[in-house]
Amino acid sequence: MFRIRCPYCRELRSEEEFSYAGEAHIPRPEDPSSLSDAEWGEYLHTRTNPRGPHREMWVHTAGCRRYFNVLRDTLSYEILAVYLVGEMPPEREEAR
Amino acid sequence: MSEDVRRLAAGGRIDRDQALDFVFDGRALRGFAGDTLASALLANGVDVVGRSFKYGRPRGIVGHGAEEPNAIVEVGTGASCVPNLRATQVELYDGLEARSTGSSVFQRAVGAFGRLLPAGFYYKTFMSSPRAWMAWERLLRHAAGFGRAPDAADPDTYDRMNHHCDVLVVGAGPAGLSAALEAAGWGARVLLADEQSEFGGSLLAETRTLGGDGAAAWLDATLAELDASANVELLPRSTVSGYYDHNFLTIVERRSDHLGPVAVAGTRERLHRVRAEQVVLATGAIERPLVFANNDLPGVMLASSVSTYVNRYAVAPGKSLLLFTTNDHGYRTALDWHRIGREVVAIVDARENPAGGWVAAAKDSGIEVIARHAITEAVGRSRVSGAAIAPLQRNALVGASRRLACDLVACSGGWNPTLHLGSQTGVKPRWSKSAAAFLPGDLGEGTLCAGAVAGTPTLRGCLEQGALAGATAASRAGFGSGRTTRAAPEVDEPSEAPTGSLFLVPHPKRVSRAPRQFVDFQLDVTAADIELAAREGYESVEHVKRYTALGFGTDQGKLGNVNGVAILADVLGKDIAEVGTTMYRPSYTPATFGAIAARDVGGFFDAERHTPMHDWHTDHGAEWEDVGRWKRPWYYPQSGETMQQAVNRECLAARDGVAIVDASTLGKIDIQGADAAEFLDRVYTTGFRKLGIGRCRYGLMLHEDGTIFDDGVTARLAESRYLMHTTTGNAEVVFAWLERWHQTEWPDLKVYFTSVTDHWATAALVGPKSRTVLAKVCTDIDLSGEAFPFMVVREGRVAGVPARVFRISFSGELSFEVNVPAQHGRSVWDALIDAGAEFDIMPYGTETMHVLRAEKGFIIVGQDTDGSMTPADMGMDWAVRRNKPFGFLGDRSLDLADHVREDRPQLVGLASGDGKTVLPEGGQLVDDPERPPPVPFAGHVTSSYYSARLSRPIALGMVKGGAKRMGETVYCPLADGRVLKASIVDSVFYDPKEERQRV
Amino acid sequence: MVKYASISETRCAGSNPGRMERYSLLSLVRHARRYHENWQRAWRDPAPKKAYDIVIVGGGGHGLATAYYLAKVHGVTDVAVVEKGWLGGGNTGRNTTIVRSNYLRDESSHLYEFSLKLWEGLSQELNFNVMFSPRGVLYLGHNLHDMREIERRVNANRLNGIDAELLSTADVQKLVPLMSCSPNARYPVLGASLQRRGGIARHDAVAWGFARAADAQGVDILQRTEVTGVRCDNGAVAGVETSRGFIGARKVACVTAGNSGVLAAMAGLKLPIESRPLQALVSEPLKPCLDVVVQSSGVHCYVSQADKGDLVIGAGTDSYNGYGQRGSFSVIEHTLQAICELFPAFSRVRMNRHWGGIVDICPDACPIIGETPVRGLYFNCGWGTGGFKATPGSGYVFAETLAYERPHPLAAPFSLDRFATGALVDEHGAAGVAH
Amino acid sequence: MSEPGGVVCRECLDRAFVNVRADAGDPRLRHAVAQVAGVDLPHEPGTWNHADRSRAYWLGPDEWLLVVEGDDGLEVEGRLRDALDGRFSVADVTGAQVQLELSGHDVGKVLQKSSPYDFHPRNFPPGRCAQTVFAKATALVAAREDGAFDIVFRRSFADYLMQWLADAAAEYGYRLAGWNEP
Ligand SMILES: Cc1cc2nc3c(=O)[nH]c(=O)nc-3n(C[C@H](O)[C@H](O)[C@H](O)COP(=O)(O)OP(=O)(O)OC[C@H]3O[C@@H](n4cnc5c(N)ncnc54)[C@H](O)[C@@H]3O)c2cc1C
Ligand SMILES: NC(=O)c1ccc[n+]([C@@H]2O[C@H](COP(=O)([O-])OP(=O)(O)OC[C@H]3O[C@@H](n4cnc5c(N)ncnc54)[C@H](O)[C@@H]3O)[C@@H](O)[C@H]2O)c1
Ligand SMILES: Cc1cc2nc3c(=O)[nH]c(=O)nc-3n(C[C@H](O)[C@H](O)[C@H](O)COP(=O)(O)O)c2cc1C
Ligand SMILES: [Zn+2]
Repeated sequence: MFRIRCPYCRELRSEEEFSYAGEAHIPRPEDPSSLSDAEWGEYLHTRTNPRGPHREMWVHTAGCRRYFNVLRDTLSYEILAVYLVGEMPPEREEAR
Repeated sequence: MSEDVRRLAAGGRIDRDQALDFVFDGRALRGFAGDTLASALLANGVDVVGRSFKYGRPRGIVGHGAEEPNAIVEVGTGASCVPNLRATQVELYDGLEARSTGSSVFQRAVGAFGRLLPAGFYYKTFMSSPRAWMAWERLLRHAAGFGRAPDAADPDTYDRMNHHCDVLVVGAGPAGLSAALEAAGWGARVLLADEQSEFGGSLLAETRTLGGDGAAAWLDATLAELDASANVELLPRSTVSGYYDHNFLTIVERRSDHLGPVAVAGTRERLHRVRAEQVVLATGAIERPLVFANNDLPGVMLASSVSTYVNRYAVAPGKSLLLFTTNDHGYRTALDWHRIGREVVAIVDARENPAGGWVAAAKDSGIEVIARHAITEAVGRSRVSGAAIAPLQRNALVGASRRLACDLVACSGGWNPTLHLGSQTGVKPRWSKSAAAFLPGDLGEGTLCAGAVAGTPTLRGCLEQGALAGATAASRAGFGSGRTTRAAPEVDEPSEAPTGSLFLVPHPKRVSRAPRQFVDFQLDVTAADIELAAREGYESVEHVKRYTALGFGTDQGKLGNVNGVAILADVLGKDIAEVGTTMYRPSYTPATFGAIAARDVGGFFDAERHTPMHDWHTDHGAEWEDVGRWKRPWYYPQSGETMQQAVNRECLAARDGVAIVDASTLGKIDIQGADAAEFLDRVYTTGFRKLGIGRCRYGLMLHEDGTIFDDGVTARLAESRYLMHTTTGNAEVVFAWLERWHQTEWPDLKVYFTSVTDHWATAALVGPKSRTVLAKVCTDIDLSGEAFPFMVVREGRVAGVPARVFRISFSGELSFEVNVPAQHGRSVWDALIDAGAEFDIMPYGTETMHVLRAEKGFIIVGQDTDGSMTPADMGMDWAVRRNKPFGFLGDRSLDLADHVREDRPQLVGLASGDGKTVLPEGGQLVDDPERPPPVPFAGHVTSSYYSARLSRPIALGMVKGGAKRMGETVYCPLADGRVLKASIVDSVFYDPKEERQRV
Repeated sequence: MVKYASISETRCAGSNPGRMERYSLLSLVRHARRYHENWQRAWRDPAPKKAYDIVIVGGGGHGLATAYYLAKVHGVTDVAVVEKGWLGGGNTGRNTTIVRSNYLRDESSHLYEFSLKLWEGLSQELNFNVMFSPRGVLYLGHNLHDMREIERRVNANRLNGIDAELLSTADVQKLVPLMSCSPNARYPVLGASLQRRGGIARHDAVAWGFARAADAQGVDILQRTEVTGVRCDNGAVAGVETSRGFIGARKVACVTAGNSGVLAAMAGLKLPIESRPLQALVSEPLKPCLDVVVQSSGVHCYVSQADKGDLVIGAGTDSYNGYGQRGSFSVIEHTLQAICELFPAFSRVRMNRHWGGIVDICPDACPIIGETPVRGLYFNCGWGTGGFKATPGSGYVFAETLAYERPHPLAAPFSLDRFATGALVDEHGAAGVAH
Repeated sequence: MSEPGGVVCRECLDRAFVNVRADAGDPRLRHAVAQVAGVDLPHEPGTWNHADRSRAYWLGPDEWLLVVEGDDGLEVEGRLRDALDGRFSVADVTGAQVQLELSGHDVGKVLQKSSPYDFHPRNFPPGRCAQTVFAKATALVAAREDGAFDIVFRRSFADYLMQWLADAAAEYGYRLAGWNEP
């Protein structure tokens, strides 16, 4: 039952207001037709699924309906960072 | 006063002017306001309150609060029965009816064979055959379980409330009260919750003075001050049951049970969901019992409980007390007993050299202190009548035992901090050798512990620590400096010597042979069970828990767990710290299902969505179909009609005359922006760039894996404005899907989405006469086929209201879908009905809609597809444009090896073999009906109806390689043994040239 | 106090391979006469050897069953099961124990039915009472769509030789008197499917029974041994790094459920799996009041009454990844709303405890069984919310897959490469409600 | 139990609702809205502005809800469209919305029962608005100067939510007031 600071509403809001939208930073391949079945399958289905900091997308469903990125520890459920789509997570977390 | 009167003549917090009658196990008894069921039972001399779970042994009340393992009672009757309450937590009210939930006769009989029932015996036997086990299982099931479930719907209501506070203080004992005072003083929003009926915690049974006055005076003043603070909310009878991530906690407040079964307005229990910036845990400590032989005899109690009964409830649960302790604090019970003038047989202290203030006080009172001794065995039949004590050195017996007579044994093996809540967060408690207790682990920045829960032994210490915690919490939440503002009251208390560590009292016989030494009373777990588990290799504390059921009960081992851990550590030759505790989980004490469900049951179980025409449908006798959260008319039976007759009538009206359907539930998304066309091209299989303004096009929406997940018609309203229709159930999913791709992948595209599902009310006029009907109420649109052809949208006024009219069709008939702003929906619907009256306009529901579309071979996503179908599977390649510049979502997956297999299930029409029988939807198709199972799957029926227009059944189905199997026969075996035949036909049954919808 | 030095000393001896003492009423009586002082260890606690033929990572039901069938059926006994915590401490020890085989697709129903048949004789096979109780599993339908899907599944099951019945509302009411079957309910019960051979079992006993039987066959069970790395040489597996040192292996079989992604990462692989918290809760024990298992994906809950009397209630998964073995309280709220809606009399019953497990969810709600791009490295995972029922079957087919280095026919459709070809076995419908 | 009328609910009729989506940074936007609706578009997240007859609520970084009393949604949409020269998204959503005014001594408690959002005046003073979970639906809630709250939700949920409010407020005394009643 965590709280997330919506970067758009700029408030800490309850988990109930948000929806999870999957792992972040999985860009859609530029030219899907150039990929092999295996490569395409990997884009579709394989996930890093880490035990620890996870870069993921959330959407503020009951609020402003914006998607954004969250760096969340999947073990402690601590929200380590919230950042916008198109951005990378803050440096310190990158070094791990 | 006679020695065997249990109720003391004076003292306590009970109201002697308010006598309350109650019934326990059929006996009429009397207590007072302020009593718990437990104190009243003790006052009435009820010693045996139940029989034990496994061995059927008599059991009495051990504790006085949440820790009570034995006195599990069923309160109330019928629908308002509550199965498993602790008598120690049930406030007495007039007319209360309670029953013990002890074991059955069967169990008592089995108890006689107790020796055959060591931990885990059921894993080792009852398995001669699967059948034998089923028979044994029935017996075991009936023997197990405490109370009975209520037998009818709960008559009470519950609700929930959300809170946001700066400081949540859990526990209103001296520590919690001090914390609340300080935090409130700094201006923080404070919530103070305590599970008991009165605030005060241990102060309610306190005999010492605070600041010179009695504890009660300090308590009253403190409560008055808190009550007067605008920023403090007090929650008595409120158990903090769960502590979750990010300082979210749940509190169950009992609001009416103490009033009895009178019909109370309002709620029985309320769930408080709290977001706290800071939490102060001041939950106190629970005394640890001592484990010796027959320590489960009624009359063996916790020392603090004996004191509580004496001081708070004015009940003396016996005559002659033998105190068995490992610490100074326990001496107070002997002093209390002495004060009320009853006999203290002796104090048996396991420590080498008891010293300290309380010890001296006891000796000064003339109480005999027998040091370096332990009670090795309690004696008695259905109540303790004496105890064997023996000399002890370093926890080993060093001499012969002797017997002391008594009818009450009070035990104090030390204190277990009530660290459950903090531990629920996943932070493991840590063993403190010096405190001889587990203490809360490092709970982090958002949590503070104060008082006995932190291992603080003195009252003064608890008060001070509480105040400091309150101030610290407030300052962490942004209020004040973190310093306390007032001095804690002076308390007159002597210093205490350290607690001794004694977790299993040795017996002259070894553990396996001694009379049972109970560790967990509720589930009859003994020291021998723990030893056996370890011997058999169940060494992890979690294995021991699961093998012996230690701590599995409704008390979650509040009394037994620490002793159990220590005994296990000893058996394994490990440190207690190394063995550790089992995992703590919510609830702290059991939480009522109803309170957690709150008001979200019955009509509030899920929101019900209604269209603007809902009341009309109700008035016209609609039967309903639930679609997502919407209520949709299913069909409108007229008097005496069966469903089939109604649907036939509705279908024929649509085909031959005019009919009308409420299509308001379809999802509608307004899409605007320069790149709207480009965007649509990417999310739909079809192309939208070249679509003329005012024109409509059907599209399929695919997941990236190529499977169909939605379909619908999209209209171009202006150069850069589109209106997308989605299926009813998927409206919100599609809306989020569009936003997702736009916001995360293609933010450069200039396009905006607005959900307008609720804005538009939609009435579809269907049938050859729909044009004539519409013309009566719409004069500013030329409705002729030339001016307003199929798949075109026009704006105008219908029944005087601005409207969008679509010439689209889900029925294959001439059809006008009239959309008006929802506030006008009902009036326009009425106008259309009026206009159609002369043509016998028929309202129709979803069933007819499905028949009409099935006659045309139109699919329903989610019925004909099941999440695994591609457009090609559905024969819908015509709706797929593979050569768009960007492609579209899911495009690539259409070429996957498995997706181009020719023998994939494909959509076909199915003609019933006998021309009469409607194939069942969900029927499985096989090629060889004679084959015994497992029969290879050939396909299944997805949609199947009787077509009134065609006078025969029609069906759609998915058949492996079906597209190439036209004319072949498949079989549909039914559960009743019949086998239906069907031939594979084209999926369009009616008007294959599509002339009717284009007229 | 009197202490038995033997408890620590017998650690490595105890039951000698091949000499498992049989449990029976008779043995119970015999031991009772000796105050239960002479029971053997159920399994040894051996020191790890330097290397094994096969190292199985994960001492849950699936891993232990794999070890047992490897030894018993294929004679492969140079096997270690490596468990980071205590046996059965993963999902095996925290699931709602529903066993059934009424899946939709041929591929899965064959596998689960094979497993159900093993369940039917499992206590006898293992000489350990796993308390398999085939009391029937009901699956409720609340709208026309549900009923269509139920009918489809019942028909499919029957053609696959799986017992399945379609029940009317009245039938359901008769079977479950406390259920609210009012037509006016927000989610009325329109009917149900019933698999009579389905039921529940005692979860811990499954782990212990397989462990004891595998141990007796010579398998080394290594608890408190965490795999921290997978060592590979030239694209082939060489062994595992553990908290107790390196253990060499010709083949490594990962059966680590929620932690499969972590294990895969150790070998440089990524799996099509997300690990999510799935929750469950129990009430206080009650006298028998519910004699079948009830499942509903419409209102989203499932409930049975354990032999001890507690209602065992399954909740939903959290929508996000997590390894915390705990979930969101809102899921518990929703589940109890569903329970109170279906069983208005249970509203006064109380929740004793709730907890979570980490389930490994595949995109098609089906498992992954078989080899990986790393030679000698195998996975058996992705059982998600429903793998307890598969425990014996999964162990059986995986053992054969490992022994012969080719997929058992029942396992073949569940290979990892289906995510490239697109040959998914979509079971979202049948697995829709966690079980 | 508190005096009757502890919570008063009044439905606000005769209002036009228009959803506006645009790049917040575009200066023409604010100008156009001011011109058409006479209200300043709020740019601060979670706030709302009001003028004589109109209100503008912040819904998201590029989304607002305009409410104009006594006007027609389609016309407001048209006027805005003209003023905004087609680079923005405007949509009449009058039919989609129901607006209530909740007032009374215990209104805060009813909100507490309905939503996990913190409506305490310290967190949610007049001028603030928030979209959030409301019972099993969602709603836009706005705090007004007079201590009352405006609540906007979707029409299809109206029957459900009205019942919900009546039930939640019953213990405090609930009154459904007519539009013109005091
Ligand atoms: C709440 C809940 C309810 C469920 N209900 C049902 C149900 O009713 N019916 C049903 O069929 N299924 C149900 N399931 C699913 C079922 O529990 C699982 O699919 C099944 O138990 C998986 O068994 P397993 O042996 O694969 O995994 P587990 O029992 O999880 O075993 C995996 C083991 O691997 C160990 N491990 C992990 N990482 C390492 C490492 N690095 N080194 C060493 N060891 C490691 C873990 O400690 C664990 O013991 C439920 C699951 C949950 C959580
Ligand atoms: N060594 C020790 O730790 C020790 C030993 C004996 C006595 N004491 C004495 O005990 C007193 C301790 O005072 P205190 O304030 O720490 O504790 P307390 O026992 O006075 O108060 C704790 C309160 O918390 C409540 N509570 C516990 N769990 C709760 C929950 N989950 N939800 C709601 N309420 C809950 C209890 O009902 C109780 O009223 C002092 O007088 C101290 O001298 C301490
Ligand atoms: C089928 C089943 C029945 C259970 N019954 C009880 C019970 O009666 N009492 C109890 O305290 N816990 C019960 N539990 C829960 C366990 O105590 C424990 O919470 C669960 O196995 C997860 O482990 P953990 O909480 O140690 O992480 C039960 C668990 C399962 C799977
Ligand atoms: Zn937001």
